Amino acid sequence: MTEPLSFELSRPAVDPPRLPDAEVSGPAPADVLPHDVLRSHPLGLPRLSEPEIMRHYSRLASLNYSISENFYPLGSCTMKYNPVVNETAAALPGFAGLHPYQDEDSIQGALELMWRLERALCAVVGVERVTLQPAAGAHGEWTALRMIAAFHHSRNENRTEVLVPDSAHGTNPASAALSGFQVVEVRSGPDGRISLADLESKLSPRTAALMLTNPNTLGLFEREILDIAEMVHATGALLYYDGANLNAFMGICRPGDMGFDAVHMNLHKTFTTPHGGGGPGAGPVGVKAELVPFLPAPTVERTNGHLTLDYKRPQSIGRVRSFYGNFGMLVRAYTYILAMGGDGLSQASQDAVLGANYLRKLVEGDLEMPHEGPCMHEFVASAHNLHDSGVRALDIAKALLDKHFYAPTVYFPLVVPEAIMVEPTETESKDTLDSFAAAIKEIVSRAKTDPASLHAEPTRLPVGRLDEVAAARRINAYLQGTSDDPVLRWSPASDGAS
Amino acid sequence: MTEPLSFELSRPAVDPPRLPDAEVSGPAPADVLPHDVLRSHPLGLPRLSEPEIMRHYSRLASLNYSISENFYPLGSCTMKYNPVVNETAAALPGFAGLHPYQDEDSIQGALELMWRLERALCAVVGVERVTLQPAAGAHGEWTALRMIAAFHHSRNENRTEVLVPDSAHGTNPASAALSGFQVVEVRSGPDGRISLADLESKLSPRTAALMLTNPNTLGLFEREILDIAEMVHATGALLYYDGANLNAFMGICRPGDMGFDAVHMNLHKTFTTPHGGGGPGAGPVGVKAELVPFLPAPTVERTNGHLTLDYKRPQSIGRVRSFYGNFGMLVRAYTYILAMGGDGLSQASQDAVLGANYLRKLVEGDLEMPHEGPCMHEFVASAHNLHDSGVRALDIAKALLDKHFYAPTVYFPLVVPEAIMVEPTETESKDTLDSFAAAIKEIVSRAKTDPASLHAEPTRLPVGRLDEVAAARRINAYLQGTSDDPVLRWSPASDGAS
Amino acid sequence: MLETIGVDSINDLLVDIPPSLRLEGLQLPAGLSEFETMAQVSALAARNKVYPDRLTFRGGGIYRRFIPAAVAAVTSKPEFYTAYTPYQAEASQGTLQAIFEYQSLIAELTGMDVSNASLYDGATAVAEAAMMAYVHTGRNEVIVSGYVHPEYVQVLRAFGEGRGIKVRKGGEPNKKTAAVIFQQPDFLGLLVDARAITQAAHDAGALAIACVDPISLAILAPPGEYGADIAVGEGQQLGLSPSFGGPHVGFIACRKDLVRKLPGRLVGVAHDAQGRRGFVLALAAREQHIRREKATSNICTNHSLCALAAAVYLTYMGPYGLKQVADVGFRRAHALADRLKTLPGWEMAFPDRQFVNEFPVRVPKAPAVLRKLARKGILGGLDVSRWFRELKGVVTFTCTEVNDARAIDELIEALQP
Amino acid sequence: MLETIGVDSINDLLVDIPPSLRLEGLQLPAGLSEFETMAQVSALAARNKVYPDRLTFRGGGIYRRFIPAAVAAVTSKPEFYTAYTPYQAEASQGTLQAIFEYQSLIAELTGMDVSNASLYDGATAVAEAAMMAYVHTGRNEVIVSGYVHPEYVQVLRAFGEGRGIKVRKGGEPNKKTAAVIFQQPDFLGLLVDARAITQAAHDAGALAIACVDPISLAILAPPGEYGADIAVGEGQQLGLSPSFGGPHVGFIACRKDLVRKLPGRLVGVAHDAQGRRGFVLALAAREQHIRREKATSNICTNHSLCALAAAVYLTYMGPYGLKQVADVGFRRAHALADRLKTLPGWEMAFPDRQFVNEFPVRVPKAPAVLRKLARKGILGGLDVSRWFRELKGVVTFTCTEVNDARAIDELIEALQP
Ligand SMILES: Cc1ncc(COP(=O)(O)O)c(C=O)c1O
Ligand SMILES: Cc1ncc(COP(=O)(O)O)c(C=O)c1O
Repeated sequence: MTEPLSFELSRPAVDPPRLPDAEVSGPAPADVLPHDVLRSHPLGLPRLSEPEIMRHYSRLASLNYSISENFYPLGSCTMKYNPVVNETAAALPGFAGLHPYQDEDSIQGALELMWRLERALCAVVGVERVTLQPAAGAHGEWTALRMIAAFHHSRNENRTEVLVPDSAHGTNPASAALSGFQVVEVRSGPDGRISLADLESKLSPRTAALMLTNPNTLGLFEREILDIAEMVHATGALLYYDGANLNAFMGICRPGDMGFDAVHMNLHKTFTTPHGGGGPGAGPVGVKAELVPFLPAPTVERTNGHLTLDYKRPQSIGRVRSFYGNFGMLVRAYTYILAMGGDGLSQASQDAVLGANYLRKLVEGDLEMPHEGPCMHEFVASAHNLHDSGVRALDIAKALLDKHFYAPTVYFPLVVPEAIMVEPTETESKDTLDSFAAAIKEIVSRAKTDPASLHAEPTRLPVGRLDEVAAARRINAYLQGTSDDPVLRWSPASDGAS
Repeated sequence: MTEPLSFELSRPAVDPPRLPDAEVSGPAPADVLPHDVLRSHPLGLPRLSEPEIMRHYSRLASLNYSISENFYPLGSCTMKYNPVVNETAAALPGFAGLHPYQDEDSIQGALELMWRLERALCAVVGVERVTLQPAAGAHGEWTALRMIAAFHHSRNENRTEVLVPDSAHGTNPASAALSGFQVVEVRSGPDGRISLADLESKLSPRTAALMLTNPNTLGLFEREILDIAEMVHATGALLYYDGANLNAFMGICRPGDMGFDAVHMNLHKTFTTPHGGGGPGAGPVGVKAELVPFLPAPTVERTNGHLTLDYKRPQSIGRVRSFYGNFGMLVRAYTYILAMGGDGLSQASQDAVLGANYLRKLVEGDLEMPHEGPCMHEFVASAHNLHDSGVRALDIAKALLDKHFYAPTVYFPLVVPEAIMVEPTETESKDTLDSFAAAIKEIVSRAKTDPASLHAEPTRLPVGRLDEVAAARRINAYLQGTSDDPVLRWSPASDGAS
Repeated sequence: MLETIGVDSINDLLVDIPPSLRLEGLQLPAGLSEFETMAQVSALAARNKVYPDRLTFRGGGIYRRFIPAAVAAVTSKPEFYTAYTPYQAEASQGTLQAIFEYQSLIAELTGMDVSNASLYDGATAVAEAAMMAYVHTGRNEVIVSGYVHPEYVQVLRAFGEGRGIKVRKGGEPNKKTAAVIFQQPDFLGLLVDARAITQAAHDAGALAIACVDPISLAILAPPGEYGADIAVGEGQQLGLSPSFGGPHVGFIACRKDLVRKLPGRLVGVAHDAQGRRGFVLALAAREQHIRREKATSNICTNHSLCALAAAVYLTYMGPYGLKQVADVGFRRAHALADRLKTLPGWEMAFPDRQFVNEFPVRVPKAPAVLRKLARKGILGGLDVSRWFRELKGVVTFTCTEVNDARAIDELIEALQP
Repeated sequence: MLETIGVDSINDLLVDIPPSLRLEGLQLPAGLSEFETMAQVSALAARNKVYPDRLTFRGGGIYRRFIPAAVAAVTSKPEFYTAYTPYQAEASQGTLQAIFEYQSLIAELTGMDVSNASLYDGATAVAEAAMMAYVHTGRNEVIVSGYVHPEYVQVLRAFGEGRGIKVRKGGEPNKKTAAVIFQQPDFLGLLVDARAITQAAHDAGALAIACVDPISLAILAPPGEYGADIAVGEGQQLGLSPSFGGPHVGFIACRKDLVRKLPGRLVGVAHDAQGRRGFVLALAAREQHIRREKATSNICTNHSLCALAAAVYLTYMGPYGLKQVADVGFRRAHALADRLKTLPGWEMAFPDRQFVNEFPVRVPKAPAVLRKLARKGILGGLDVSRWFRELKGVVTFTCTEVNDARAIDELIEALQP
């Protein structure tokens, strides 16, 4: 069952909701504003009653998969269970009702929470200070690179290149480019780790930084990380840590100790703030001492138990977001850290590694494992072994959906053909991993006997495989003016865009 | 997909939740209590992690139909939309956190709400006072009958019979019996109303009360209500109103004006407190002046703006529930009444009547209408016309489930063979009524062409038609000691009761 | 729509209503926007004083406990809270299975064979149990043994009056006795000799009805272990907030041979034609909609959603969690008792009796002491002399896992003269 | 599990980590129970002072508005809030369709052709729009015209620095100008001549970027009506609580010919083999995961759930509800302004300028006045001199549907000398 759009459900007979009256005798807009300042087109919002709205969104909700109902082994995304208490905490009126421009003495609790969260994150990743402003991982990457640029600039060095491994997430090169750097790709070696030889050859006095995640996107720990750090630092460049994979080793080791100078964290991965169907998240950035002067303003400072927002930071890169970041997500992450404690976080990472290796073992007979284990918190398999049957990673993904599992990340990282990137996380039980492995086994065996059936999947979902190519063609037609159907929005013209 | 029981999902490897420690040096139970006071059998509760619990109940939730997602035309049940703001109101810490035995000056807000709700209910049904203690409609019936018994007793009258129409809800005779009365049934006439002749013949000096709902369970207004009231009062008996059908005429007329002496209301029907899958509800009882002395204690009294709980009620029937009733439901109902106002409640009833008559019109060609219209807020049809095809009301009900509609009430009231009792309520749109009517039409036409297919429904739900007869047989076997499977609970013996 | 019906106005549909009854509308204020509604309701809520969990030492049947966020996360799912009683089983498996799990959990906790789907509260559960005993034994007297919650006894009396059941306070059971009802721990928090009372009831051919604190059953022998026939109680502590006394849930469970006399809904296992397991309302022939005046009870709408909360709570806790919670309350209450009795003039009201996590203390000038605590933001113990003249000056205090060690210190400090 | 893997301990799986890096654990306190966690977090929340809605007259980019309970009822559905970015379209139709509806609503509201799926906030939306103009025109200067939110300008500067985009405050656009950015109403609440600014930008071959208040668009001409090229803004007012500044949602919408330069996610219609309509992530070739360093933006995780809230809010309001809310704020703000300017020494800071529901007043001893209000429980206006030296003593006040007439009276009373 698909669901009509709210626009299609709209009925002119619906009364508007009851709302307060003005109660005062102020003028109406049309009484005082010149005509040409006023809206002339009628406002085409849908008109639904509250019961209709609730049913509409209830039905939409039921069309989703979510970590609350499904195993969601999306590699690189750390889809772990989101404790409900986090939501209770963020909804406390003392947080949710707080205006960001209140006087400092009326926001001490909020600042204290930010300060404590900063201290906790420093402890987890091994850095000096953390800014909580960035709204997501990519935002954090860019913030860090701006700081790195400012650092080199302050030393009168003109460093224009940022090195990025070929296995890196797309946000890394994009963030580097947005920060004004040239991106230089570093190749992975046959063992799935960065090639030191290639790194050597790319490092130069132009190098501002190397961006790395560890374990890398193949789920493998960069064994030679200490050598890498030395090489990078030796050229005067800095080392940046993409913290998307931090869930692999909390309490086991720390990026700061490995030599990373700047670190972003995804609170919406490692620290269980929910993903919200694509955000909001939070991407704090931790830095070593040499980068502290460049942190975005304001920072939170604590003196004798009194907390202040410090705006006087002359070398700061400025502001990367309005106000103080995604505060509601900071509350959730802090709540999680309090509940887990140091012991709980360490246990979480150990369980994540255990689960990933266990699942890897279960499916290694069915899918190709391009690299040797052990893996850390995730692993990348390949559907390349099914090539002859015509079955691709995408087919496996869609077949999993029919079995009530969300699909792993596919076709990433780019260095593995037909990549299937699996991150089970520590909050899944052995039973779940077993049944997922059984599903993979069934699908792979069907790839050999009945590949056509896999191309037809999913068949048990509200829609079958959607034709993105045709959709793109229709969008082009709209953008080029050969069609009136905007495709990217509802319009009466497109008659429900159906 | 069915879902295993929590007991079946239990895993010994699951750690217990983190909970506070004692922090003090008090003794442990086993240190001070004699051995035979202590539990000896291990406590066989299931062991699941929080994520597993949330998934389990999410999946169970998805197996339900509810007013939030489905049209729920259950006759007599008034399944109208439950505004979400009611839930917000009841969850306010100032209500949810209140201990019932706090000092009066610390509970003024709660008492004021109860007092205002009482006034509002008095205005809607036309009575002198209302007790908010009863927890549901049946509880209210019984409470009212206890008051009626006390009333007669106070006048030294020995009245032992309560008259109940044959179309009455089962709770009416049950409540009468529980209150110590003999139940005498009054027949309905061919027009679906109570037969005045039969009533006349049953009324006697033994009659304590006549219990009536109006509109009656056939959805028909008792046109001769004023005559009925006169007849009943003339014999010295009282008239009791079963308020389950109050949604038919708020702001249109009032039971108090019709001559009813006691009235129960179902806040979970008329006043949108949610049904909770079978409660909790609230069944306040309103009474005319002559019954006020007998109200359960305490009542809420208001003097100069100060509210008190009055326990000094010498003629009171006593207490019918601990504390002050289902206070959380009272908050919801009061919130609804505030938001609707007098105008909104009147409109609601008018719309309810309009919707019922509209839907009745749409389906009158498909199902038999044993009584002439117009109806009030609901109507009773009959599947008797399909008798030859072998299709029964139950088959229609199950076929509707497959079309994502909950089924109307079937086989009630007992006076209509193959009864199908439909109450659409005012919160459903014309579109919904149209599509429900279309579903009925399709099913009825299929009854003629392919009746077997209807016996097989539902087929699109997690389970097919469940065999209650076989289940009853297995329960009997357990109760008679010929089987170990308790059927009414999980037991390890029954291996998941499967 | 009027046109389809074939009338001109709503009034044409209301022709059966005698004109003399018709109103012009209701004597109520006009409706409000949601914003204004919440503003008014919030203003009422703000006129109540809510004491912090940790500084609440008052019980008397309603207790502050830690409620896992998971409970509300489940019960606030509209699929659960906006469904009706599960008449159409196939479209109500969520509710039915949840109730079946609740029944299983209560049976497990109480050590009884079968639990029903829920009753309104602890008080009506006691009354319904008495009714079962009355029907089962054909005798019309019930004995209330010891300090049973006074409001429960009041409700029992009101119920009993209708059926002509006499409620006797104390005394030995005899051959007129349908049941002996006792509370364990009793209303004051004290342990009674449940085994002896049960034995005495049985010796007289009466049933033994145990009204129990569900959390205490992680420590104490459950009714099933000492042979009680019916176990009842108030389930508020299983994940439900105080909410000024309701809605909560009454539980009732019994021995196998009494099952047909149980009041209210019962859910059992059934199967479809393909052998798939499902759940249905069972033994409906006991109930009002089938048996009408001959039903075991008049109950229809019960307290399903509260039962669901209790099921989530018990599942969250599991066996070790529930034990931990019970133990913490036990230890803290004993530690508190030890400190309270050292206060000048304070003494344990029943020094020889054992208790779990609520206990009675004799307090000089009790009302003044409690007012003083209230001024300091502490909800002190419950002055039970309000119900029992013989207990003048007796105040019961309770501790649970929400009253941390510092809160106990604060209470003691606040009580210093 | 270790056995299946074939190792003895977790350590055997961590062999790739150099031993010198291994920790003994974290320097953090041990974990807490959920109860203790909430106790600590609640204690922090209690150290903040939250002003009542109705007595909050401070805006500056974050406003108190009536939030229908329906919004949280939808966004708190785990199916929405615990899903990931909808990579697998067929299993994510709920999120995808909701975003598609959001895009349609924003396009409708702003009068633009296409909206994206969301950005982080209003500030980054301004910066992203400037980036689009930079790429589109090949010019590297943007002009900020008038009083644009100072924090948005700071973020714009920080963004611009990376790409070498110069941010100029005021002045006429010329052939180096990529875009003119203005806010309507501006940061002080005043209306600017959007048509003239847009015209001037276009005359210079630059784009016009309008940063708009979404609720004001029920009254004011939307950017599409006066020919702006890109409309951006902060969506907090569309159903999101202040939450100390976030998370909220930045919206961005543009003309058709700029769509390929839009940052972030875009959802479009697609069909399956049976012709059923569904929704997919579209035009992904703009994005970082495909284009890497050549992407239009680096944004990946955006603010979906906040966009969902906005969609529910706008659907709840509908055209007339939104107009009503905008009108009420307008009338109340004008009534308040009339009363404030009669206070001794108070005057409208820009008496000739029009406003909607926020306006600047010149206040004698502003800091002391605001402190006095705070003591009386009123969150008075925003002292904007903090950002603009030339606006010493200027305070902006805002009114919405939450500030009832009595609240306005209370404010005026509290301001009496
Ligand atoms: C390895 C890696 N780096 C960076 C990111 C970007 O994080 P965000 O989506 O929060 O911007 C992701 C998230 O998808 C990632 O997996
Ligand atoms: C006509 C009628 N009377 C009484 C009742 C009993 O109400 P409750 O279920 O609240 O006890 C009902 C509810 O089903 C009913 O429909």
